[in-house]
Amino acid sequence: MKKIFGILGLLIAVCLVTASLSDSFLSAYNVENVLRRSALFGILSIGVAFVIITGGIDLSLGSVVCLVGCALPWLLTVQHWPVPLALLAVVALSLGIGLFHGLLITKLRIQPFIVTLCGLLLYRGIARGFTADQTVGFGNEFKSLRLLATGKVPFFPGFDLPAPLLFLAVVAILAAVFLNRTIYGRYLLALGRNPQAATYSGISTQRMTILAYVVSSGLAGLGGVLFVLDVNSAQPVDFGSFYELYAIAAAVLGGCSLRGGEGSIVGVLVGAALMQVLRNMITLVTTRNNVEFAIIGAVILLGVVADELTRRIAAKRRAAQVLQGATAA
Amino acid sequence: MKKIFGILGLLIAVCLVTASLSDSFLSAYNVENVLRRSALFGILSIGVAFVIITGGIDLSLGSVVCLVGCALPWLLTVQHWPVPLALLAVVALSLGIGLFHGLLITKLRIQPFIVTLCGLLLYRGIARGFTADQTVGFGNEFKSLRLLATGKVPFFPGFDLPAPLLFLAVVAILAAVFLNRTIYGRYLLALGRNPQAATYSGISTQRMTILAYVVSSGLAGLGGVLFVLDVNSAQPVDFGSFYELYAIAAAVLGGCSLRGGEGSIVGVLVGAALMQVLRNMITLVTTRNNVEFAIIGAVILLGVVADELTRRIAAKRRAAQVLQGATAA
Amino acid sequence: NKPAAPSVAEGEGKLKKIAFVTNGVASFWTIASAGVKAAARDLKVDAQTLMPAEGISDQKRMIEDLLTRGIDGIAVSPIDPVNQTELINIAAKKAKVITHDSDAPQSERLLYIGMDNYKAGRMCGEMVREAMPNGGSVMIFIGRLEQDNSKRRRQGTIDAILGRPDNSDHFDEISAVLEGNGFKILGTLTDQFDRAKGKANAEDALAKYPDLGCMVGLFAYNPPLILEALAQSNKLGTVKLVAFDEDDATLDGIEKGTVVGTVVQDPYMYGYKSVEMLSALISGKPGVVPSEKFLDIPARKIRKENVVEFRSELKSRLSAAQ
Amino acid sequence: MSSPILEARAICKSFAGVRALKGVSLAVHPGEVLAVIGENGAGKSTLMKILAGVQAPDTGDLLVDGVGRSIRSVQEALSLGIALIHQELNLAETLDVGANIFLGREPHRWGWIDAGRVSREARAVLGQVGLLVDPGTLVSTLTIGQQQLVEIAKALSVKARVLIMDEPTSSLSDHETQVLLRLIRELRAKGVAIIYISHRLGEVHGIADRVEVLRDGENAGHLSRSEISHAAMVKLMVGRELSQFYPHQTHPSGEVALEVRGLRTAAYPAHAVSFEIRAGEVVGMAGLVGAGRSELLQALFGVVPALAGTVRVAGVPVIAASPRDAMAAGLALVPEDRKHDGLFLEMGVRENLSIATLHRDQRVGFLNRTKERDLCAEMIPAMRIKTPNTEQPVQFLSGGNQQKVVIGKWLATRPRVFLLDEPTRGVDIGAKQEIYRLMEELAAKGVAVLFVSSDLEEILGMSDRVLVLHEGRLNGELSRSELSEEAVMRLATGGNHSTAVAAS
Ligand SMILES: Nc1ncnc2c1ncn2[C@@H]1O[C@H](COP(=O)(O)OP(=O)(O)OP(=O)(O)O)[C@@H](O)[C@H]1O
Ligand SMILES: Nc1ncnc2c1ncn2[C@@H]1O[C@H](COP(=O)(O)OP(=O)(O)OP(=O)(O)O)[C@@H](O)[C@H]1O
Ligand SMILES: [Mg+2]
Ligand SMILES: [Mg+2]
Repeated sequence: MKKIFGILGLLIAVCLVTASLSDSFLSAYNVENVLRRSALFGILSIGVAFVIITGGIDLSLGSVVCLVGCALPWLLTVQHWPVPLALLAVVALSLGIGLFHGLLITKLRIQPFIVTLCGLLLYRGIARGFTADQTVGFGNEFKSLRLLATGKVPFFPGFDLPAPLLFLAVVAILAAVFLNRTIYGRYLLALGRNPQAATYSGISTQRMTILAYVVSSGLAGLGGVLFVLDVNSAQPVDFGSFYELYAIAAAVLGGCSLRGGEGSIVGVLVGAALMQVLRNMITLVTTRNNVEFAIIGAVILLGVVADELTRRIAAKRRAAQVLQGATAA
Repeated sequence: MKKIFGILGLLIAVCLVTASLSDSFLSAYNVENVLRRSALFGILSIGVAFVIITGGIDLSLGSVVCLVGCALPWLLTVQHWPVPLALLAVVALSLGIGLFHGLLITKLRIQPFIVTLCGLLLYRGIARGFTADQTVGFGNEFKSLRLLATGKVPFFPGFDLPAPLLFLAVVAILAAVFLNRTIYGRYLLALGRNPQAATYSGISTQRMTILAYVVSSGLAGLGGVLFVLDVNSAQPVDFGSFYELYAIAAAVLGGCSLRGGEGSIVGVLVGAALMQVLRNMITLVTTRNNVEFAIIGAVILLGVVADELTRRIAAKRRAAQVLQGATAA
Repeated sequence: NKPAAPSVAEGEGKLKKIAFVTNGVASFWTIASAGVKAAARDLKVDAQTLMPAEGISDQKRMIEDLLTRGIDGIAVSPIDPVNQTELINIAAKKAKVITHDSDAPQSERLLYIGMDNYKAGRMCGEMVREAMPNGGSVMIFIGRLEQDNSKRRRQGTIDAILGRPDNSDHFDEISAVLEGNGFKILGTLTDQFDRAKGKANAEDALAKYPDLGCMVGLFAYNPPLILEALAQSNKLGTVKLVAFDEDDATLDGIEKGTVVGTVVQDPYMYGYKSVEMLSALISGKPGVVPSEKFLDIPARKIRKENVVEFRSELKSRLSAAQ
Repeated sequence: MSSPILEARAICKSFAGVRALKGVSLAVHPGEVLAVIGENGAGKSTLMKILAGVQAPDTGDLLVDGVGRSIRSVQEALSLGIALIHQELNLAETLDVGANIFLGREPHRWGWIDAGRVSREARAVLGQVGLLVDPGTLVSTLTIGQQQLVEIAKALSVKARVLIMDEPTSSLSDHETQVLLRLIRELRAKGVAIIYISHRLGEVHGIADRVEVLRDGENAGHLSRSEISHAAMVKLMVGRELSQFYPHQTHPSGEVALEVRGLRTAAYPAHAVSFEIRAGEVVGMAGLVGAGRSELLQALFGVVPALAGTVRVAGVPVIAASPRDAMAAGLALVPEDRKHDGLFLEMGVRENLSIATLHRDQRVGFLNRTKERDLCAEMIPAMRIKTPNTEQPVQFLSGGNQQKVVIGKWLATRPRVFLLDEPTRGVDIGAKQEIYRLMEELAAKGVAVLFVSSDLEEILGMSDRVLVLHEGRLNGELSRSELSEEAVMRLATGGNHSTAVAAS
């Protein structure tokens, strides 16, 4: 828990600064936008957090977003599948990808980095293949389906909650309950820190690992569906490109250790929101956005450094006090 | 050593297949091209291998390539610095970046993934800032400087060695000697295996870690210089983009474990060459290149799976023999 | 108005090998590749489209590999014309090389096929002025600004809006706020081809400037994303939208009146003409090639009155190429 | 006698190149403590792992209640009522104590953890083993000894019918050991079958109903309750009799080699510790689990920062900010936790032995391979390290042999002051004697030896002088003439010096 205070502080600081520099930041319209984007990236980040907690990594996530994001409109508008069937297909596809990763990693013991890096190359390539590099989208159709991503739920007068936020809420609550309250969550955490201890305790580590990759790909699939419904078009070459890095960054910022065994869902959400607020800030406050990434990088770095330094100073002060108390006594 | 046989076999297989499908593959011109590209990526991969061996990761490498690749022509053609000074500046820049990473990681104990991810965002952003997103290049000037990357050294009649290959040879030999013959190389490997035990053994783990990041960024800088001299122009937005993933993939394919402590320079070179030969094959043999990445991903995955399976079968056979010997005795 | 196929001597065993190299991957180039295929069929040559996914070094690699394959002719859209001159010259020694879409005038290319992006930009700017006769504030959205064509396109748009004279040689800073002629250009936002980012840019602009008058989307996918943002904030029609290129959603919008109009290039013709010209050059019929080494394929304005006709033409070409 | 609850028949197991078990048989009955002893690498742990489903035997049969079973997984073993405390710690450090105790067996309803029950029951078993920490404490903040107690609590919570303990006391001090032995007696009275492995023969003597001896992967013999004696056990294990187990001699002490003044550590900042050790002295340091002994040695060696105090080696002040500085001053530390702090498990014996001396033996930065080879040639026989070759990864050595590698590595640095933290943890009797002999030799050469041990016998047998810590305080010092089990225990539990010495 302590670990997320730093990042939460950073998020609040960035929000305050942006609000003071731009009147529009706190407008209902802007808040809804930022919430929607944070929700979309939050879903991806929670997925990858599961894998990171087991001590693995999933680099394929952006490509799964791309594959699913291209497949859904392609199935609907080019292949003219009925909506439920198309949705079922992309869900099965993303879960299947996760299963495939999990099996390669557990049964054949191939490093997760390699498996998912190949996935990164492969799935985008497949999407480019079946779409023949064409942009796919819904055009003016499927409006009601698209409400899943673009819809709004009235919250209080003048402020609506974007639909993806509800998805995120459900996913986050399920994930948090799963991790903290169920035996399987416990197994995941144990497996991440000490796979041997987990095995010796009679835990089926393979099944848990596979589960983590299925969750990761599954949520990437959900993210892909929501992204394409929101944006309304997907170009296979760059749809979802680099999203794996954003998601991993959010998870790690939110307190997941890449060594496994640690992670909090709240932290991950804060991490995902931070990235989106930063991007929003840059467009609202500055008139150039080509240094956007530089600023994000710099802020994250400064935040992490500041967090570390305050922690150290606090520890030093505490030590000094203890010593003083001790020598005085 | 054993670990690299699999990947070497894969490289040879891909070469044979390509040669049988395309007459041009073995032409001097093509071999020179493939060698030059492999050399450029090989230099990057060796750099990142150092970091991976210590159990770290360097995601900033593509952005360092970008920063250095943009800075050199910018300094020369826009700022009109003299060549030696400009070269000195980019060398200092890349080494400085490595030092910066190393210090953050060792002194402030920030996770390498975070530090270098911020680097990835930051350095490209900086390059986009000072070039104002303009493409920079040498145009028709600095021909002699460009020979460093485009030059050829006669090897035997009709076949020249591309200059970057010589750089690679020097770098690879130095790296291999360093890793296998010096005490510092041993320290690096030990540190990657068990940092705690390394500290207890009187190894200055911080200094070794910093060294690894300096080598990684330094070689990324060298790579950046050679890349821009070869291509003659750099666009800050995508120059070197994703190169970190290729380099890491090459290193891991070549036998570096992301858990640290393992790695062979020869393996890394083979890994880097494999990626380039695959891409070459796709352009030479097929008439569509939009599934290029899918093919690379699939080949790597199949290769790794095949390697794992043969290893297992071999192990099983050996175990059976031992058992037989035991019961016979 | 299908170009007549020049009588090419065929049947010498091997087909002429021609490559059409783009500057990236986009739907725009898919239409061009339809033209390439159509020409290949009409002229009986072996023509292939290559789209580099990773920018300039990828393009270089592709050209090198094409030369390795013994290609006869290459049509390339150079990403960085000035600095790629040398590469083009090397290629020109081994094959016939022409440029399309974006020129490399100092190189030894034999021909440039394309249009003037600055002029096309000005057409866009003119439509902005038509849409807002009393002036107002304008925001520009574009994928990237580092390509020559996108810089010129943006500059043309700005110059026409501000009523400046024709002068394609200058460049306004990306962050500059420009005023003149009753218009205020608030800025240019780039998205590096990340669509979610492109949409976020449009949303953020709407949040930042509640009284925004007109949005200009200069890359093919920008107008549809802006339409999405407008629809979600109930500002369709209130905020004007001027588009570039012929995305389906853009054309729909023009039909419905939510998009003022768009400027279209003719990528199909880029592809078709490139193959046609290269094939003529390879078989040594220089008569086909214009003497000024420039084949202009001008841009067109598409508005409500001609959009239906344009769509049917586009559709028939694409289906013919399948 | 009742029929065996668990029986192993003619078990064989080999690893790449090593035949660890060559047809071993074993049987244990309800309400019986069966001690399994043998030298390091005899195959004890391997056999236990097979019984508990961690590893599969190559050939051989397992019978539970007389019925043949193939125990293929830990889960299967647990469901048959077989629980194993591993020789090496196996805890998930980022989880709390309660979570670790019930890992894999959480009380739950439809997957939902009953946190209240976990905490209640964890508290109960922790109380049983005498570890008074909150179940919510993170395992990573516990000392090795405390973690060992968590492992025991974990095994107890299984309520197994067969409880296998592979060296449960190797990092426990006498006090905790007594608690454990009492627990074992209670369990035995309830009819639980217990397999007990230890290299501390005193314990075995006190608790075992029967002793099974393994040697080189084979049954070397067994002793019934009445036959158990120190000498008999040693004879079966080693194949010969060991004379004079503790080779201790009084040494003429020389100059002060190590002088510690007012040293404070982060664990116990309230207490400043001061002492000195002379060249040629062997000083033992005793205390209960968590008394701060390890922390003290770590501070001396520069692994953890000292909060205050001065250290002098041979009169020269040393500011050890890192082990490197400490080594330069002539210190060496054999750490308590060899797996975490001492060894590079995947690296070979050679690389592990030479790592601390590479710097000294370098040739302008290059490895001195001759010296490295010479070092192996010297250390492997001198320490009697049992390894197929110098390149064998140390993870495949038995625990005792791993320990010898660590000691050998530090011996090679030729220290002036040798600090050893639990030097004989998990080491067999033969090797123990080797280590004692080495300590003696070092002392005779004028090295100052300071060793921390939880094995009281060893403290009594080997020390010229004993320092006893109690909750971070140096609670007293006993000269060899004052030494007795009683006196050490009293000081370790907080009694004062005069009563401690008087009592004995
Ligand atoms: N995974 C493994 N791979 C290879 N060899 C192994 C492995 N595990 C054990 N061995 C070898 O098997 C033999 C028996 O080891 P085991 O750990 O059972 O000994 P032990 O009797 O428990 O010794 P100790 O008292 O030191 O714990 C040793 O020679 C050891 O090196
Ligand atoms: N990382 C830590 N965080 C908090 N407290 C710690 C930590 N490490 C040690 N301690 C505390 O410091 C005290 C001394 O521990 P130390 O390891 O020095 O004891 P010890 O006498 O060697 O006991 P043991 O036999 O258990 O190793 C203990 O009370 C322990 O709880
Ligand atoms: Mg053992
Ligand atoms: Mg201790």
